[in-house]
Amino acid sequence: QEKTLKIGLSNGFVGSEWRTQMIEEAQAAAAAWAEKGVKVEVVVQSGNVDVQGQIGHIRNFINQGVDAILINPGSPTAFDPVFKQAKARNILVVATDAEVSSKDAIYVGIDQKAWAAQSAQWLADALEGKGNVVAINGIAGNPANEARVAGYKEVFAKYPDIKVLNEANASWDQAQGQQAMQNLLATYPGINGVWVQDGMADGAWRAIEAAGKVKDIAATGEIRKDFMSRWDAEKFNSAASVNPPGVMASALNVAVLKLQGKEFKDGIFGGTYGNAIYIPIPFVSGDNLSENLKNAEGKPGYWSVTATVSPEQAAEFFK
Amino acid sequence: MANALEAAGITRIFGAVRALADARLTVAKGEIHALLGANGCGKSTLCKIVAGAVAPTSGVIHLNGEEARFRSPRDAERAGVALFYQELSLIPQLSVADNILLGREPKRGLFVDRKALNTLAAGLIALFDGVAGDGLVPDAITGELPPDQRQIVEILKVFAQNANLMIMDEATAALDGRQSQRFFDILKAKKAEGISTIMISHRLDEVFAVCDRITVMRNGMTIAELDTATTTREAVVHAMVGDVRAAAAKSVTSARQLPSLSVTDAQSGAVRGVTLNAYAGEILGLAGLQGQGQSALLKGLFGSEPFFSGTIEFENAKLNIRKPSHAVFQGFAYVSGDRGRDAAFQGRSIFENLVAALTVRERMKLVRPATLKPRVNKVAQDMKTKFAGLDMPIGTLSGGNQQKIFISRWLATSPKLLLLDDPTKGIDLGAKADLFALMRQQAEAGATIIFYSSEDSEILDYADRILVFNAGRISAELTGANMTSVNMTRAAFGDAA
Amino acid sequence: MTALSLLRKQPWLITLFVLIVLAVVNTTLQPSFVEPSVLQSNLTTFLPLILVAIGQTYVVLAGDIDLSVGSIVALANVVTATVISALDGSLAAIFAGMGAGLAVGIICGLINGLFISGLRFQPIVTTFATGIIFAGLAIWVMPQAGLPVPEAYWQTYSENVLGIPVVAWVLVAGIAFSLLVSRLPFHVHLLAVGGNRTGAFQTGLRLGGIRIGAYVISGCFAALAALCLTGETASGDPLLGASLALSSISAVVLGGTALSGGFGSSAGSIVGALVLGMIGNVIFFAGLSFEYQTLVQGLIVLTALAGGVFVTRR
Amino acid sequence: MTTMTSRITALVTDPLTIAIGASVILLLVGETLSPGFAQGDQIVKLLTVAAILGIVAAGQNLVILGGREGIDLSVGAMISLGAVLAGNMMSGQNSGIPLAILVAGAVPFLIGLINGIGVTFVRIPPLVMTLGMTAVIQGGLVVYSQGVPSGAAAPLLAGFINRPLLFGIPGVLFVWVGIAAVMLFVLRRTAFGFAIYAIGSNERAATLVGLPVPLIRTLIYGFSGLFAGLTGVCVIGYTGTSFISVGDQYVLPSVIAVVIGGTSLAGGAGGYIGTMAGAVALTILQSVLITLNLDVWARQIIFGVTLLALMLLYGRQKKLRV
Ligand SMILES: Nc1ncnc2c1ncn2[C@@H]1O[C@H](COP(=O)(O)OP(=O)(O)OP(=O)(O)O)[C@@H](O)[C@H]1O
Ligand SMILES: Nc1ncnc2c1ncn2[C@@H]1O[C@H](COP(=O)(O)OP(=O)(O)OP(=O)(O)O)[C@@H](O)[C@H]1O
Ligand SMILES: [Mg+2]
Ligand SMILES: [Mg+2]
Repeated sequence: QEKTLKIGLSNGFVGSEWRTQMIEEAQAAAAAWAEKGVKVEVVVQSGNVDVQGQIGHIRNFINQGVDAILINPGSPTAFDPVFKQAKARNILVVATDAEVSSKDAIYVGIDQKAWAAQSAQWLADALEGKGNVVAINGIAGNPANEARVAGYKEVFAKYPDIKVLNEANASWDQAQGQQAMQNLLATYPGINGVWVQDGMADGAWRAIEAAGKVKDIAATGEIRKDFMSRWDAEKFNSAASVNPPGVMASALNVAVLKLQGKEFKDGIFGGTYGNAIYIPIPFVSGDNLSENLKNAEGKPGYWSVTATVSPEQAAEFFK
Repeated sequence: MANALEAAGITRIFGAVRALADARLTVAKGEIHALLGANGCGKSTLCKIVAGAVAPTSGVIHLNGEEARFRSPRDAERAGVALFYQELSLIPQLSVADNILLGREPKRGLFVDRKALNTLAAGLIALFDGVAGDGLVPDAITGELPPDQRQIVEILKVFAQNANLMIMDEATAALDGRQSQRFFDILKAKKAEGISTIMISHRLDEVFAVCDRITVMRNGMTIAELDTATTTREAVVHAMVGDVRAAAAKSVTSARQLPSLSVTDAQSGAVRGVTLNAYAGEILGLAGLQGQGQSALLKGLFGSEPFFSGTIEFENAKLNIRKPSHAVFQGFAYVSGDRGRDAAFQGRSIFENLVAALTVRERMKLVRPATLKPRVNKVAQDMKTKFAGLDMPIGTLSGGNQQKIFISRWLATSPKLLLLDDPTKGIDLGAKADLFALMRQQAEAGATIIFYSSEDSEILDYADRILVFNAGRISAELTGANMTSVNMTRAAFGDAA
Repeated sequence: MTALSLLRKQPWLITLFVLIVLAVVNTTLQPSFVEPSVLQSNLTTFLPLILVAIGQTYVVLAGDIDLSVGSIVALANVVTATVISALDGSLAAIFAGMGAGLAVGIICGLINGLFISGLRFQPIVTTFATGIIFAGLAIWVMPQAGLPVPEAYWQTYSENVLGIPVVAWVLVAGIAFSLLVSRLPFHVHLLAVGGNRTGAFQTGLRLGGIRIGAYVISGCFAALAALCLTGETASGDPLLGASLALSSISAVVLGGTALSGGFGSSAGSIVGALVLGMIGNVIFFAGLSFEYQTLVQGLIVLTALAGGVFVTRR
Repeated sequence: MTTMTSRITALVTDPLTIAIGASVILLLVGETLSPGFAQGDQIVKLLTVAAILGIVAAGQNLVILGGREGIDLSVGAMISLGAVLAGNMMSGQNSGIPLAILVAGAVPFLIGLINGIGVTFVRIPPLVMTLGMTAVIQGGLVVYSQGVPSGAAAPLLAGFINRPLLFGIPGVLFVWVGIAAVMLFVLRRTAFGFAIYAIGSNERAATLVGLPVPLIRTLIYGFSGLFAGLTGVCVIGYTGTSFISVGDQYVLPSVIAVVIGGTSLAGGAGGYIGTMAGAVALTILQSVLITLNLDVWARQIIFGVTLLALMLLYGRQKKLRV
């Protein structure tokens, strides 16, 4: 009888359904392993905690003696010492959603910069390379936010006729996104494009609708079912890079394979810190919107478009 | 030899209020000097200016011939001035010893020397040995002490400063006769050491017994400086308030009807089995030393500190009074002498302060100022309360006028039973006379009135009947010709009359 | 003295009892809890809150409150990391960085104290506002988390000195500070200022100095917490410590200090902070499903507060 | 003469005047920095946002007026709760609106009563009680929202908040005016309102005139929950969907709106008109900061400094040496 693989999962933010879906998909992935005869037990610690609280999570996992730790980290660098301690106990650490600098951990997830660049490129194309753009960002200083900002800046820099008028911050909060957009629309009557991330896009589009400018503005969107339904019905000129909640499940699949003793292929790691395995970033645009909506049938309104690296796909990362 | 204090031309304006117009105060070395005047005439303000707690608008102060400009009480303390604050300056959470020596703790190295602190405090407390009552020990928590002991702590705090000039702003207001006597003995001893004292009091007996000279103020101005030896009460009172009102006549006790209030074997913390009757139309006085259960009886009747056992019958109905609202609905009213703590809604208007009890008594849902204002205004006017308008904040009134507002608050409810717990504490002669006239008026209109006073003379002068308390029990009932100071004192100390 | 009156004077004894219960429960759930390495690792987690709570206590005792401690932690952390890397990262640079971090804490505390005591600003809103400013400065100093500190710094932090972990030394120093200060006249004066501000003024105490002093202590301990966090996270992060302000207040109250001022002790707050930390720990090892963790934690904290206050209320 | 000057002084230092003055100055600053900011249309939108803050601040106002360090930090979680509950009751259907309002009002009201009981009878300091309750509500929301669709605003409600109803003014502003009328009536013309001021000013004296102090204090925490729940309904109308941290951003602004509106944190003094002006001033300030093309740290510092400047004008404590 094989031993059960014990995997700790640390999540530091409970305010969004995306995170809930992320955890649930990881638990589902663990259940799927069981059907293949591999017992995987996922221990979750989830709460509204800061970096320090998440370090506490990791310490608890270490003290409990898990085999691997999955984390959606709140900081790129802050976990270096604690990951080192985990490594010293022979615990595998896999971060997802935001990259970490520790050489004692690996990252399995999307390239946040590319994620932003993808939708910024769509926006640039939609504007045919010229126009006035505003951006609504998340929380300044947050690593994912900074990577994304770098991503869209890089794209817009290639278009001298695209002018970024203003960049507001709305804390990834839908209502604040709506309020910010409303203020921006009032101040800059000539806005052609909006680059906005995640749930704030829903708010921004509401402000655009309220201002009666749906026809005049192209703006990035998001990937929750509710939003996609409106997008479809109101014919928004929109597109969205998908940050799939399934990243945690992907990380789990990679971790299980690694715990089973497989070796990573040479040269598979890249990214900012040389420890990342980037996975594909789906994209929702007018072209495949109806397809995505069909997939979402029967799901709750907050359900996000997702994608998971299956165990078979994950096996590709290994020798 | 220079005077201990010479304050001249002191003025102080608070917004629109001219608290001091031209105050002058001269105190010689080693004298006990009385500062007298009606409520709100500026005594406390003048003293606080001398002690650095209030800034003067103009004026000059000389201490021992040298000009003094204090920017804080700290400066004054350094110059040897100590003030007993009328509202007390104690920290309720701290121990008695910490309070007495606050800011001048004995130290051992960097740390507080607890042992020395307690010894020093115990030494000071010993000054009131035998009269302070139980529980006044260095490590008692000050906030848990009864009012008279807190007042003693404030006095000791002044003594601890070893000042050359002590200012006692109504330091005896909450003390009983023996405590006051001890206090005066100490003052006289200090006087012998050359220490000067300014004493504010509304009790002329005390003033004439211990003070050498008297300064009288009216409306922020010093209007008379008198020698105690060569002046008379009448002269002083006239200087203070202009005219003296006659004391209210006692009721001619006719054959008693059935009692309106009967209390049987009431027990609570400080009440140890009290049975009494009170009659409509009479003013019943509660006497005895401080803290013998008089206040507790009144609080028990009003439900703010309910009795553990015993029965209360009022107008032939047995009552179960567990909280003040029960009492209010029965038509009871309670006036406390501790108005700052028990009565004042600071920051609110005079009107709001006046209608508070009325809204409860009449179970109002809506408050209509248009109809209520004339009603309460009349009551307040009947008490000769001085105020600029009903919408002014209560804090713009002097203590005495505030107290009149708090009494009017209850009179507006036309109470059937009026409970007064040392209601004249710190109010001036004029106001006092007004108050007793009003009590008489209420009694004649059929109300039952029970009052306690820390001043024996008030009880002797105004009560129709007296119950003397000792250790939570009634030790004597005095009526008619038996109502004498001697009988009262004997009963107070436990000798049944 | 009866047990109840002892509890009234030292309400944190109840919290201590709760702590012991939690420790016993935790040991049952997680037998390794008493191993030195596990104790050390838990202490490392709890330490920043303990330190911030010690500092917060003095402000609360004086009748004020400091909501800016979280931002001070962030600012001190990024300044420390920036100074260390701007210099050469040598040992001297590490000390310079730590000094700079402490200076930040002291200056922030001084600013709070001057506004509140000097200009008579309302403490809650003022420290909320200065907290926003300090957080803004932290982002200005370091726009994004990063900038690793030298290994010597964080290695030392996780090691032993004279056979005892550095974190334990810090805790001992915190307790010693708390005990020493409780015997200074300053402490009595602090209680006086918090218990009856007018009375304290009339008594001639230097109110300004005392209240500013409390804020400076609070800022200083926030900076110390930042130095510990820097040792724990080995880097700078402008968003660090955001939760510390409110949880430090919970710790202070759990430790038996009156939020209205005038009564309590920082020793109690240490126990309060340990209880808060242990609650999270117990919940984890109880194996609760993740959906219930926040709820149960909230309920336990609320119950602990209610119980403590209920037993000791006057 | 003196009374004239003192009246002018009183007017100039009146919190209401200051809050309104601050609003006008901020509007002018906004208009100068980015023309179009102070257009009629935009002002209506700003007021809509201010209305949402103003409604939650009404409850906060009552709690703070009630004294004994009254403050309700759980309003954020209650707003989220109200929004999630309302969303689930409506599920996008107009017919669900009445039930949504009922449930989203009643549940936070009951939780508010629990806050009140903790504060009043157990004597837990309000700051800590409501902070603890925040964690409990958030935890409860995580449990509750499991697998349950978090719902959506009914079109009628969304239109009521976001689109003009009469004279180009959205319905929510009329609701705010209505709430203001009720607040003013309750505080100035009812025994309950007088009692709130009384217990906030001197709890002991309030007990001694026979007021049911514990009941009143418990109720005002209940009302704070009620207002927060209704704010949640507005928020879901504004944003269309709800999520479980949607209310977090309102907690401290609700306190600040009350304080810069001239209500004393010590209780017993202040009123709702000032709070309304405070909510408007705060909303305009936040908007101006969004429109300013500045780095985020600079925006934060300007926000903090502006708050301090407002404190300087009137949020100050009494002098000890008078
Ligand atoms: N801080 C203040 N603000 C406004 N008015 C004040 C202040 N202090 C005193 N006053 C006013 O100054 C006047 C004098 O007050 P003061 O306290 O000196 O009277 P007093 O002689 O001590 O009266 P009492 O016998 O009642 O103690 C009063 O009318 C009072 O209203
Ligand atoms: N800090 C203050 N702010 C406003 N008013 C004050 C202040 N201090 C004192 N006063 C006012 O000064 C007046 C007199 O003050 P004080 O407290 O000395 O009166 P009092 O001695 O209690 O009156 P009485 O002797 O009649 O009982 C009162 O009207 C009081 O409200
Ligand atoms: Mg006086
Ligand atoms: Mg007086």
